[in-house]
Amino acid sequence: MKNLFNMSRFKIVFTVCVLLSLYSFVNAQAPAVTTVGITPPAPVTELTAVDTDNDHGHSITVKWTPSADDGAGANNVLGYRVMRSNSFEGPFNDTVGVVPLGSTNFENSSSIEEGAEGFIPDNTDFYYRVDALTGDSLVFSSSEVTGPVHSYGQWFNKGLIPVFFAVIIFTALTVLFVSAARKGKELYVRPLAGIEAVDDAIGRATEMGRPILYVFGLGVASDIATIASFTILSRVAKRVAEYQTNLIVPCYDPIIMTVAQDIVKTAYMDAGRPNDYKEDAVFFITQAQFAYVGAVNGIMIRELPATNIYMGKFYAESLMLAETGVVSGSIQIAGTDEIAQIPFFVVACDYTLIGEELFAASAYLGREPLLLGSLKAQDYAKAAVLVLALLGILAVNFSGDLGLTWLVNFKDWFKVID
Amino acid sequence: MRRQLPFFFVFLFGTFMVVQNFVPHEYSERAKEFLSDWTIIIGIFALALGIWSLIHVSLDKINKRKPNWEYSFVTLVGLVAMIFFGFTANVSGSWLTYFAALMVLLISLWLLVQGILGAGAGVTKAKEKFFAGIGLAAIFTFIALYDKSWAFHFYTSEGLENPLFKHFFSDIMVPLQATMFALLAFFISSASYRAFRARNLLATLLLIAALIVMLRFTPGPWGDLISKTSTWVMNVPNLAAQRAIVIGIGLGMVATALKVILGIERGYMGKG
Amino acid sequence: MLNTIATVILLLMGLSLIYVLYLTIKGRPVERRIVFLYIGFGVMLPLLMKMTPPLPITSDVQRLYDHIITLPPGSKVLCAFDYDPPSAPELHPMAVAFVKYAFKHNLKLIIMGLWPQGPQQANMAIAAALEDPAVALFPHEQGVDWVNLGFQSGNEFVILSMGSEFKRMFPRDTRLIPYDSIALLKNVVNFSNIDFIMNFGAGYPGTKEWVQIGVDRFKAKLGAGNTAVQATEVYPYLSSGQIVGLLGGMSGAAEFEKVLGEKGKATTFLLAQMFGHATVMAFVIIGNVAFLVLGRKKKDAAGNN
Amino acid sequence: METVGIWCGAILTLAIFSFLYKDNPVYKACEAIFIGVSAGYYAIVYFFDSIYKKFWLGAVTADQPEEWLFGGAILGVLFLTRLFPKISWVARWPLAFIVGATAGLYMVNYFVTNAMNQVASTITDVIARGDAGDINWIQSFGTLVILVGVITGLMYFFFSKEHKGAFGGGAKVGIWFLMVTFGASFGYTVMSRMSLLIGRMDFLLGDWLGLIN
Repeated sequence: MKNLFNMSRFKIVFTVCVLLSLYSFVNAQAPAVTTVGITPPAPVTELTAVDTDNDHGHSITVKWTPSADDGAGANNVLGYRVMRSNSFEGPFNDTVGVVPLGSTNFENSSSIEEGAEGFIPDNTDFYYRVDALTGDSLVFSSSEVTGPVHSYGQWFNKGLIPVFFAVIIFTALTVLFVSAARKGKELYVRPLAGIEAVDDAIGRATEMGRPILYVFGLGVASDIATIASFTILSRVAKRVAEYQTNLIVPCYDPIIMTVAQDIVKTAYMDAGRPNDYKEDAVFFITQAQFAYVGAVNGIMIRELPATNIYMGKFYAESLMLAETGVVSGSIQIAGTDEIAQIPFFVVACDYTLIGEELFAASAYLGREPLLLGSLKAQDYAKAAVLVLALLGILAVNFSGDLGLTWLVNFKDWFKVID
Repeated sequence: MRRQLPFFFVFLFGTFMVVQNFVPHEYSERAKEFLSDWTIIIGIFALALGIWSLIHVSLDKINKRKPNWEYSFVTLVGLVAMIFFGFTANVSGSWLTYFAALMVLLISLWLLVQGILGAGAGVTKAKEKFFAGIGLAAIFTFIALYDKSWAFHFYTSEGLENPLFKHFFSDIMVPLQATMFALLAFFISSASYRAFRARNLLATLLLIAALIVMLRFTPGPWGDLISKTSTWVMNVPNLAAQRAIVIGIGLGMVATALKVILGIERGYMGKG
Repeated sequence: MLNTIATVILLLMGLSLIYVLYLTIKGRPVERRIVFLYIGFGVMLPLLMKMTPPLPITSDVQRLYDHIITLPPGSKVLCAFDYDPPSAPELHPMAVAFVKYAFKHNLKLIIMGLWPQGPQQANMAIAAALEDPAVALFPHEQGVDWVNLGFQSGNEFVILSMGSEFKRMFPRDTRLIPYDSIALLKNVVNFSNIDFIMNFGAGYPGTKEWVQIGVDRFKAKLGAGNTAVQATEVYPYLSSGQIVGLLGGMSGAAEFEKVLGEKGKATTFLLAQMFGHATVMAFVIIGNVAFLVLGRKKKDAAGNN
Repeated sequence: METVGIWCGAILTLAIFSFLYKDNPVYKACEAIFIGVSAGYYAIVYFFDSIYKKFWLGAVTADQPEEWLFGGAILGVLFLTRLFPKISWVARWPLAFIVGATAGLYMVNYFVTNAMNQVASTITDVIARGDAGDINWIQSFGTLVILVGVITGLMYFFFSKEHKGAFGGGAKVGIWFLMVTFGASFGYTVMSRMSLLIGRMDFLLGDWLGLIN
């Protein structure tokens, strides 16, 4: 008698749990559900399962049209359960996903790790079935089985086609202009105040016999802003070696320190003064932002450099360096691609390179034809972006009246789907 | 040959990563995992170089009695103490031998490094210092083995739980970091006082935009108008200019990355 | 008592600014250190006063709130703590308010950080939230309701790897318990099993990287709380819909506290903010008035000789 | 122990504020402590995060060790050749790897996020209609201003074209937009700098002196 009693209690508890778990999947506007004597709903139709496109494999997308009783008719569908098996007739006891009512697809995916939970091996056949679920877990209707289907990784992401062409065109432009520049074609480049200031700021430091302070900021060696800054340092180091002013380069990142030491040593060797190179002109301080700034501020106040050059990645400490530089009476030239910090440099420094002017600096300083060529290519790319943007705006705004309907989907060229 | 090979590697890895962006396949994703983990590990070895440079410069300042050399002592003690705390964990609370060991370690390291730097760095009696250092190091290892109340942990991160490590962080680094950052409130005021002068059209535009945005909290009917204009200034002209700079930076970065990969840009490799 | 003293001193300082204006017009501009004194006291004294400023809720904050309330109980929220003690004054109140809301509405918090001190800030935020007895009533068991996966270096590479699998970047939580034996993370593989990401960012790596990789590449839903400085750079991503909402600086924190109905520090700090701003603007105006007056004087002097 | 920590923090805070007056020995001492302790702290944190957790656990002692991690360690060791001047040119190889790999990643990433997506969000319908189809003038004017701002802003950044004539006019309008954004973001950040100072004052007055509840 006792276990009978337990049995019925068990059944009640079980249904309550299933109901609760189902309910958590059903969103707010679930229709009123009639629980007494639910009739099985119409099954799902047009069930298809294909490999998910543009992915690293291990993922199959199952699509279907919702059951006729979902939101209409008997209106008793609460959700859908996607079942998977390894053979057409095979037992479907592998639930891979439960989605709320109104859904029309489900992506059955797993990570690429072998032992991961629910791992889906590539190139193995699977069969799928979708059950339309109701309030009563025992009442559901299954669709026919679809399959075989297997997942595999694509070797090219079709969503990135616009980017692919853009990169190809950009590279072609660069190669074209660089080769034109190599053949000696004269390339005009507009004057950049910040860059011209670098040369006479070095002259000023030499006259006053005070050091030049070169700060890379908080970037790492692979930041593009830091790479541009290396070129500027090599130009500054060359002049410093000739004029024998002393140079101070406090570093935040150890890799930048090693590269900067190389650049300064090479500059002294090229200037024919290898033994003038002072070992600790370039030194490491620490990798903590404000300890680094405290140290550089201390150097500024104690060494009183004639010129401070800030080129690279800067964050909140930009204004601290620049304001202390003003106190120590130095000429300050700054350049960064951190948009949030450009205002502080503009306000506090004598000259500032805004965003991509920092990247153009390497071409300006050396006047090397190759670098000027790539700068030309960059300008053409900007011109292309401008023209395409204008075209897009025209398309979106006037396509209706001017009948340029083919232009309407022009905007999708820029929308990147991957 | 020595100069060309690195640029060949740059071209190789650069093109691979560009192509990898377009290949979603599993192998390309796995390769990217390898490369990103390698970058992290290389970063650590570089940090070791950085620490050595910090020690080298500090010792040089002390030995040659350069101005402010006393403070280099403080830096070295802070550095060695923090690393020592990081690798040891207190097991049963007897701090006496712990500090004795730390003192012995500091002195022995001091003598050893002096010995290694040798006469070149102006170190007198380098040889004797080196051996004294070795002797002290032996005493230190004896204390470390004998006193079970704390233990060396190279293989587990218990060191991070060492109360001294945590207190040095929360009672020294955090307040120093926060106060250095707070100095900016003073610097932004002196910069505004000095720079926001309506000297020319551009400076006036800069001033007006700053004032509008700074006034966005003033209460009352005027305040509402100003806070609306300030939101408009932030969401329209500010957004437009930011977007122009962002597009410019985007193209500038792509151009520079391409120059690096094609070997046009060589400054970072030390060749000016 | 302190309240009255502070208000009196503040009034006196306000009046003395007129004298400073007089001095500057006389051609003796004020020395940098005087400006520092005014700012120091101008910010310190309001902290002792009891006034609370009026506060409209801007659309950026409302949009984030409107999205958060749609998250059903039990949904999993990835909290990325990408800031450090210096940026805590602005972001800590936001984090505490968010954690309080999460515990009260049974949102499961999966905490991690791309900044070394981020996860410690998270623990402090949770401790501060649980000090409020109303929050402590709700379940807040570590490993079931929230988990702290700690810091992982590597900046945006970390997010890149998390795209395929969280476990690869965070094999253990801060208590060194393996990923697989944490109840909350049972079927959490990557971003597709996460309902929402809340990023508290103060720079790089921060919201920009979470947008670039988390949203653009892995299609996650992202809300962000940023310091005022970083917020200007994140605006473009809010207007293009890549993030669902943005809390900017301390005013964002105060508005967030107000819209959530939580009493916190941000509201008291806002008064000090206003006086700080007022002092800065006073000096800007003094500088410009003196510049115009001196300019005209120079012109007169040049005119008559 | 707790009060010692707070007193230590308060003294250090006042020492750093003293730098505003002038450079003094107390500030120099704090600066030196800060450099040493922070260098040691990050050395330990990065050691345990990368070498210990990822390399030691992931590669050396893991049950199925990820051998390719050793590649990173080899490149890392190559980097240490910097210490010996004779063979220090070998250190260029790991550097080539880091710079090359990241340049490749950044090239497409920044192309997509900075250039493509931002341009896509610029291409919008200038005339913004309310839900009842009536023209929302403020919104439309705003979008128009954004378009003008982006286009003139881009014109300012042209390097290889003389800023003269109509093009020069466009670039001039562009620099106006830039100045407005610099002023606006400067003004906007005054608030966050103030909140830092408020945070410290809250520590000094509240935690240290206990004047705030």
